[in-house]
Amino acid sequence: MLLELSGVTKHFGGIAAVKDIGFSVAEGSIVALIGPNGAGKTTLFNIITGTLPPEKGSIVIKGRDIVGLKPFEIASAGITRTFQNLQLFSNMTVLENVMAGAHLRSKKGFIRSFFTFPGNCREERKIREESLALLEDIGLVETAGLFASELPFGKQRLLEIARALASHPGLVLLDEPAAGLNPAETEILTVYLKELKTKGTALILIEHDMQTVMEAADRIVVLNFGQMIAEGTPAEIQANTEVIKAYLGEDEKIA
Amino acid sequence: MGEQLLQLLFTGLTLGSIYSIIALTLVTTFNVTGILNLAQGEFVVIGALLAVSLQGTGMPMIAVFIVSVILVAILGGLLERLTIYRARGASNLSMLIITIGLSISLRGLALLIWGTETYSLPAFSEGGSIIVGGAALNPQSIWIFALVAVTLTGLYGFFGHTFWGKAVKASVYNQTGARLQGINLNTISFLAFVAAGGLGAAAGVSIGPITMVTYDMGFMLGVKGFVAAAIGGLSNVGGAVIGGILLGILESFSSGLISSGLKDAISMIILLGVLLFRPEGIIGAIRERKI
Amino acid sequence: MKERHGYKMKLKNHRGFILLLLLLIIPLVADSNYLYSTLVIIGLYAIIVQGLGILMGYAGQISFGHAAFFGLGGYTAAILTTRFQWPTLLALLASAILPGIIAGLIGRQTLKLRELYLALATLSFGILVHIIFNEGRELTGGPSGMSGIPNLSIGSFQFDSDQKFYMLVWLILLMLLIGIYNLVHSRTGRALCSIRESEYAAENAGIDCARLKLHAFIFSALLAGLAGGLYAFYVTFISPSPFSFHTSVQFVLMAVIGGLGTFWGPVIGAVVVVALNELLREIVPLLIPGAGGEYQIIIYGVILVGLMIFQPKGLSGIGQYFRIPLKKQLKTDVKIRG
Amino acid sequence: MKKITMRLRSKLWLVLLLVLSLLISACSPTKEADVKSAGGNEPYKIGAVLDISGNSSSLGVPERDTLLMMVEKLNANGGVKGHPIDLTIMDNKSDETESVLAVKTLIEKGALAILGASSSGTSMAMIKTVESEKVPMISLAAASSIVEPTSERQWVYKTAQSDIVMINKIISYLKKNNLNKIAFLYMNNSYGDNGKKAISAAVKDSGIDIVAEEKFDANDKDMTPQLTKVKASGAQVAIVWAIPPSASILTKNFKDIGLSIPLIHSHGVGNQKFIELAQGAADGVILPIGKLSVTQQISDNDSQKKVLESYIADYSKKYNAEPNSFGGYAWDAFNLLVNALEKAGPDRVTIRDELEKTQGFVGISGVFNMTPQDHNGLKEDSAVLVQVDQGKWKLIE
Repeated sequence: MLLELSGVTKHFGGIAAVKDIGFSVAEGSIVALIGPNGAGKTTLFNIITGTLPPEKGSIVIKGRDIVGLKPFEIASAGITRTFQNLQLFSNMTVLENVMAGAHLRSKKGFIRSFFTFPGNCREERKIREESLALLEDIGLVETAGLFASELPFGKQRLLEIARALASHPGLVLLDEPAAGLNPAETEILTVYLKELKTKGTALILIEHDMQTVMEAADRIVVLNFGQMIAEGTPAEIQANTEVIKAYLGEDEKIA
Repeated sequence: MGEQLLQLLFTGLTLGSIYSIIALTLVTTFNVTGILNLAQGEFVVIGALLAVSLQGTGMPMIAVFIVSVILVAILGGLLERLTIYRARGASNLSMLIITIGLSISLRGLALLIWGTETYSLPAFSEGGSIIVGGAALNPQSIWIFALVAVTLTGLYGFFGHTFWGKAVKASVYNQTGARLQGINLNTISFLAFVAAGGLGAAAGVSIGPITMVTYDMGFMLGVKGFVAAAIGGLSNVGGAVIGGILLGILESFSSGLISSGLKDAISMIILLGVLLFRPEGIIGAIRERKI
Repeated sequence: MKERHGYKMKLKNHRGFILLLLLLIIPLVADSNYLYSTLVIIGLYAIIVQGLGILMGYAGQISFGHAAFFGLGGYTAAILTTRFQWPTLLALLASAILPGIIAGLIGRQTLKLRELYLALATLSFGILVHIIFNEGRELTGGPSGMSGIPNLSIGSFQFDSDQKFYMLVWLILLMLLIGIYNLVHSRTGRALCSIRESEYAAENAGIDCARLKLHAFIFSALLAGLAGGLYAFYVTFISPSPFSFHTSVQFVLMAVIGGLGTFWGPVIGAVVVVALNELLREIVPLLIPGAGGEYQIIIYGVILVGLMIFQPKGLSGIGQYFRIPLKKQLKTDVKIRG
Repeated sequence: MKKITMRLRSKLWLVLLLVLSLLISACSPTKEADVKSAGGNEPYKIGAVLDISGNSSSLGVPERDTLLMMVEKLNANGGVKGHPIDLTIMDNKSDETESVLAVKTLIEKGALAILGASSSGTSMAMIKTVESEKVPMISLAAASSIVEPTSERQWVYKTAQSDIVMINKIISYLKKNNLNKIAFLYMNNSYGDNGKKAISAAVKDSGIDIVAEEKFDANDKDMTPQLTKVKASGAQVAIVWAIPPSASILTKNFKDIGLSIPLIHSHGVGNQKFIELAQGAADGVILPIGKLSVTQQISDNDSQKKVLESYIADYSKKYNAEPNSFGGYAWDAFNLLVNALEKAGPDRVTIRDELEKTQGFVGISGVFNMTPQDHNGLKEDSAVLVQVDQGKWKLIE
């Protein structure tokens, strides 16, 4: 298993934001995290990436417990993410965003950065080419020279995904990647995610669009009020009465 | 020894009253506009210098006070329209720099009009200091505290009990919400600077009799007020007053009991301590624990 | 389409440097000590503001305490040479290293603070250090300062004239500019910018923000210290007054006027502020006889406010008004598309 | 990273830097032709660097006014042997770095000598330049370190009395009145610091003890804590080394907390402003001062009396105000220089030599007798002790 969560718990002011969450993600698989608003999905992302410390529980990636590590250490352990409210580097170009995302792909430190050793240039060229290729794949290469803030919203989302992928992580956490995308962009995204999977990158995906979820996910985890109420294949989840109840009770759209 | 400590306390209160009133005006603007107005000290100085000139014409002190408050309030509003309003939407840093620029220009203007001379202002009440338990208390500091109290009551009354006050308070947290309610944020910013000018001038006229007035003392006053406000938590009006009094007492006791050369060092160390360990300010911390 | 990235780091992008070199030769022909010393001061400020520019413009962390590092460098050089008879070159090195170490010690805690709080913390650090300069009489000479600092020398070569000092300072600045040019166009430069843009996202991209901010802080302190050391050797007298809070504000203003987050901004800021000062000092008395610094102060303040309102990105941002599509640019454009 | 195209920016850069460098070189004057070879009425250029704005502006402004008045008067009377004086005054904004730049400008412009600066720090910052460029400089500040050691200050002179002159005046007063436990309070800047150094040296082996030593900042608004300590220390007299407004605030606080020991100030409070700001609390204050403030009270036999009277008359006529001792320093510096210029002509080396030879020059601050070891040339007879009496200075010896 790539990632294993067990007993992850976090309270906010006495209320359980997430409670006793445990599931695992296999290498190269897609896990969808669904549940009504306020179910604790984004909180769980924040916990996995180290932004919030969990009170209890363990998070193990490739056999290594990452609880208590700082976000950047977790990133170098191979987990990156996107944000529901975009956190792009707005005043940097599209290409620079992706290249910054590839930070972990090269090693040059503060002092070495002052010099242009041949090794530095080679490294830089490699990163740039990889980043351009990534932009090509996700359909943004034509906008490489624009500031990130100049992109339309949908493309900004795609850019954030590209940035998260730039460090070649083993696992990417995507927080509502399809929100705000037009149908064409959603299509590109779905195809792209599947392609990623074949390359061996695992994904955890928060998504409200059930069609995308059912189509793309290998397994689905359902959260409600911080509790995990179901876990299984798309087919199992669609048949789960508790899930249907939770959704209908919340008057949520279900595909 | 007891007499000496009492004297130090009184001096601390005098200094504290000066810092409180400046911190109070800084925090009021900051709360409403989110701008830390580093030109606040200049409003204080210009208010005091205007009072010096007005007083020279033979006006009674009460009229001097009112006219100088009105004039600087107008100046505050004018400057807001000319600068802050035009730069609205700029980053916090830009706003900070703009207020620094304003402070530089105002200082130059004061130098141009009033020169480098030091002026004095008459105390509000006749007679020397009040002797309590062998220690002297400057009666002017009582007047300053009265001004602090009136301002504080006014602010609490406005923000806590009037529709507009509540609306302004809400708008700080939620700008869109405020706009939806028909509150014009630009007007609020304008009024905040009018108030900052007026309060600054009131502070200047009241502290003048103690501090004397020179064109260049605004920056240091501003910095002291800034420090006092930060000790109090930067966005808490009550905290600003307590921060100011604390800073005054701290300075007085450290120069009286430890070393006069190190008194500023001690207040800076306290400030660093507050920033690093209680960034919400001492008052914020106490209140939080209560909940 | 707008095109914004200097794609190939070839000679064409170094045009600014070539220009700078050419301009630096002009004063050698003019041979005026006044011009040299103005340029020395500009150079020293530019060194400091370069460092501050990395900290503020790239990493997005404000500091109102850099005059303290400037002063620490100056006093280190002064004390080591006059009281301990260190060789001047060694003392100059120490004058950069000591402020760097101090920045390292205070930075870790301080840089956790944000915006106004960081501004306040650095401000109080600056005031504290200024008090130490005043109170450490045994070592610093107190408010009267220290005189008798020797000339900087390498072996038997003495930097005893304005011209020699000018060449030294600008050589250092030039090397620094090349280094910083590399830095901002490197992985580290991007990482610094990403901290400024969003610390969350930067962390999640694997960037150790705390460490990198600390590095930028130490670097800027090193440069301020180096400039301080050079200042001490240049003036050969040092007292606490040039290292007060006002100087810290002045440095921030230079950085802002030049343009935050731009490569040439710090140099432009230092040139403009010092040159403006000198110009106003010459011109104002011609227009208003007997006028002292008061008009200069007002004009300076007004320019600052105006710049912030109409050109918040600083003077180096003015370039965008002149932006016209050039053939070369279009070519690069096509290259990206292809 | 806003990479607005580097190519375009470099163009702007070019324009900007070219304009600036042109402006700078336009301002930096080309070296003057040798003045000696010029015709009979060629003006003599001299420069002054004064603290006209900034912290020490209260010094620089009267100095500027005095110099402007002196030049006007001298040139109206035919200048120095027919050569008018061309005086350029520069404001260093009380800033040491600006002082260095200003003095370099003046030397570039061909100034034969430099007057200034007004305060110790700004003067000290100029010394390296005048020493290496070999230009005579007459400082208007008091610190003795400006002219000492004279072996390293060949080109530097000063007109203000050194602190030690004033301190000795005070010490003899203390001895006469059997006061031997003193409290010393000083401003925490170079003025106060120099006073502190001088008094510490002077009380050694004199049987006088400093029982309390306190300092305060120029910006301080209340000195009661320091005075409280003085009160507790059992001192018989308090000596204060400060300038207004802090000196005035201290004097007010002194009275407020009911201290009844004698209060001695320094010559730094020697202007009417001090008394005015202290609002009545200044009465009884004793201080050493140059004779200018008590011109009418000094004996008619005093060699300075005529000079003082004419300065006061000229100054009050032109500016409708009383001159103060700072203006006096400028008067002395200017006339010392003119004196040397008359003998030396436009040559920096000879001017320096003539300055050093100055003997029996009667000025505002005293009678100057320069020697190679003494570049100030003033002795204790240049100062008098005065007491404030109902808001007026009264000579007490």
